[in-house]
Amino acid sequence: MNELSIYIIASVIFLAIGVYGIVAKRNAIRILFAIEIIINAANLNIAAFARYGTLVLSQAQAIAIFVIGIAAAEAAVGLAIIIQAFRLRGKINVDEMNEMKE
Amino acid sequence: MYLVDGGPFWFAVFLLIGIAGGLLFYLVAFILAPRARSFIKEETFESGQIPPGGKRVRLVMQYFAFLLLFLIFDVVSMFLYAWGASYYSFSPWQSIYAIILLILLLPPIYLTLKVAKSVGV
Amino acid sequence: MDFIIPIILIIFSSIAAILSLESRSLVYGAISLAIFFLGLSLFFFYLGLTYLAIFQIAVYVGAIAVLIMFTVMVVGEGQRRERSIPLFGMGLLGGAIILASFLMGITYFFTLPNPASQPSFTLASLARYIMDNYGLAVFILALLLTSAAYGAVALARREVEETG
Amino acid sequence: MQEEELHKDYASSFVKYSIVAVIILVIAILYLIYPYLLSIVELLFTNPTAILNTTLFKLIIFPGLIYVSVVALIAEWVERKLVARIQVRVGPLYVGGWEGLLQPIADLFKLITKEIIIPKHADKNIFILSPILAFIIGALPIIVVPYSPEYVIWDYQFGLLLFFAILGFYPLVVLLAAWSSNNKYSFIGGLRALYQQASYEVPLFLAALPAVMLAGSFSLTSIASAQARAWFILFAPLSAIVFFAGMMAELERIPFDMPEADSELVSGWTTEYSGIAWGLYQFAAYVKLLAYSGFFVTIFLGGWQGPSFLPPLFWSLLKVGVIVLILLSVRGFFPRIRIDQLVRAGWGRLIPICILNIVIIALLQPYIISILR
Repeated sequence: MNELSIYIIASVIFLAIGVYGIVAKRNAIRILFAIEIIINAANLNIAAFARYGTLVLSQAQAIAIFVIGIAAAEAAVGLAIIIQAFRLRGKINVDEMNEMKE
Repeated sequence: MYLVDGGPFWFAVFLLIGIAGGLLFYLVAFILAPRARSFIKEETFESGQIPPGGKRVRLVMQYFAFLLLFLIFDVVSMFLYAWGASYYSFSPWQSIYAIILLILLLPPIYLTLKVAKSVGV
Repeated sequence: MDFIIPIILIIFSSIAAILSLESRSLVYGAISLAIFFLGLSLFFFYLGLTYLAIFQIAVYVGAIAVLIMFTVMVVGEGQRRERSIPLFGMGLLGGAIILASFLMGITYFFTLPNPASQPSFTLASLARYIMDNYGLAVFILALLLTSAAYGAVALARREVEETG
Repeated sequence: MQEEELHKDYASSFVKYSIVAVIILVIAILYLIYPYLLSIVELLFTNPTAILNTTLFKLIIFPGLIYVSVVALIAEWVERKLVARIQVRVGPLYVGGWEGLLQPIADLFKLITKEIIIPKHADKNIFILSPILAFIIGALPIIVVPYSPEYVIWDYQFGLLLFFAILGFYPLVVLLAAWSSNNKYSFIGGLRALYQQASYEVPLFLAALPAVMLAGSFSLTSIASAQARAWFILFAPLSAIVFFAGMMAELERIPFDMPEADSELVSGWTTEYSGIAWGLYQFAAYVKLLAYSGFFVTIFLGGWQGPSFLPPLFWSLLKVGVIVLILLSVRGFFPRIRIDQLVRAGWGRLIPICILNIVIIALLQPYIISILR
């Protein structure tokens, strides 16, 4: 067991928690939490490979920074959508947003 | 070891001292101060009015758009710091990406300000 | 001995992550999420990626966590009752499958060497690297952020118009 | 009545748990620092002046905790006297003989012996713990602010970013404190504080960028020593002005004190806090003021640079003192502005000005190199 595998296990644990959140939760804000957790797990993986794998430190940080930037954009739009849905429907549970189905 | 006697070590010591100090203040206050409780005292103070409504009233969010802009700009300014630290290793024309990045971000500000102004916020 | 700090960090962050999804009150969930972000940045500090760690704190804790907490406080708790009991097993199963496949992948890395001789890192070299190799990506990211800002503002616009 | 029982239990259980926590923390701190304490005791007999260069001394006494606490107390007195004189009053006069000098200490004792009232339906854990968080977050940034080449606690490679990263936690604490007190006025104040700090954090970030560009480093010590030939305020005057305005907004001082506008919102997000809980917020505000002043002096006014007939420490203390005095006295001159004017000014004026200054510095690079290097 080398150092790298510890970080990979950590990122897998976070990923599993995030997947569980996306699958099981109905509240839109909780789903956003889960998405953020998954993105962070991916970043941890990149960082671990930079330290103990074959990535260069600069390259890894560049990739991780891009990931964070995209996550920020995603969070901004996601929160705007949640607020808007709340204003229109008064509730933010994703399984109740089924007007288009009927 | 990596942590001992470096900056992070003193940072941690400072943090612990801060937490202990804050708790100590509270302890002294809870021990010294009188505790005479009454229903009127624990009512929240809202300009002398009787607090209307239940707990946790929802409020309007007029400036929400600016908060979203703040999130975007936070990322951009952190990017600019990476560019700024290597200022001397770029010629002015190599900095063009950063300048484009800066100038591209002005229109959303003005859109937001215009939207806000059109409704008098 | 080298494993102690990462393992403590793993336990700390995964407890925070689980609490953020499972706590009864959404506000406490948002606080746990902020603590989870902080735990991740401690990971990055420990791995020596200092700039990334500070970037993480500034963006995630300083902006995203604040925005999420604002949304939670304004929107309120929503519905308390989560219909999640049958789905809990599904999520657990999916997580276990992913975990197993990754664990199989990890065995491959047992043979990796442990390179201690990384070139020394400075921020100038990072900026150099980004500008040389990812210039176009920075440009696209700028476009993406701009369009996200436009989209977010346009979505929030109705709110401003109706309440103002 | 049941609620009353519950509440009483909370206070006594808080005392119980915090006694345990304090004992554990004190033991941990002593365990961590006892080798350094021993070496200080040893130095006391052999070479007393060398104590001034130990990190523990710096952490506890000079740029650290005791210095900051004393300055925070003095700043309170100075502010009251100064504003009183501006408004043709006399201010505190009796406590401590000359001009009411011991008034802050009397205030401290008064606050510490007042009852801490926890309002009805408040979220008690968050309500009690957020002042401590504010206190820590206010105090931590001073760890990277240098006063001279020797007097800096942690000369960190990314000091400037760490400063901003720590202070980025403050809006979170404000929001939590405002929400937990279950008071509509508090929550309005907290939201205003959030809008204000979010709107002015970006100008602050962008205004500090020219210093990083010109020094080529994030370490505050090397930023200060890069100004040996010319202070950075000469290259970035617009950024300095923006930084000063943003600083006042972040510190919630008049004219930017919407969050605690006492004529509209009682006392903003601190309305429900009483006793030492409120005192911790005030303390955090003054410590933040000192930290921001030191930061401003370091990145724009040359830090400890000055004519060499006096030691560097004198110059940095002088500059920090002047900035603190200006920040304190502004309160006497200006009215409060409205929240929409504030947000509009932050986004529509300050950010374009910052960007203008950054672009100018980026384009004038050859001339700047010939001056600075």
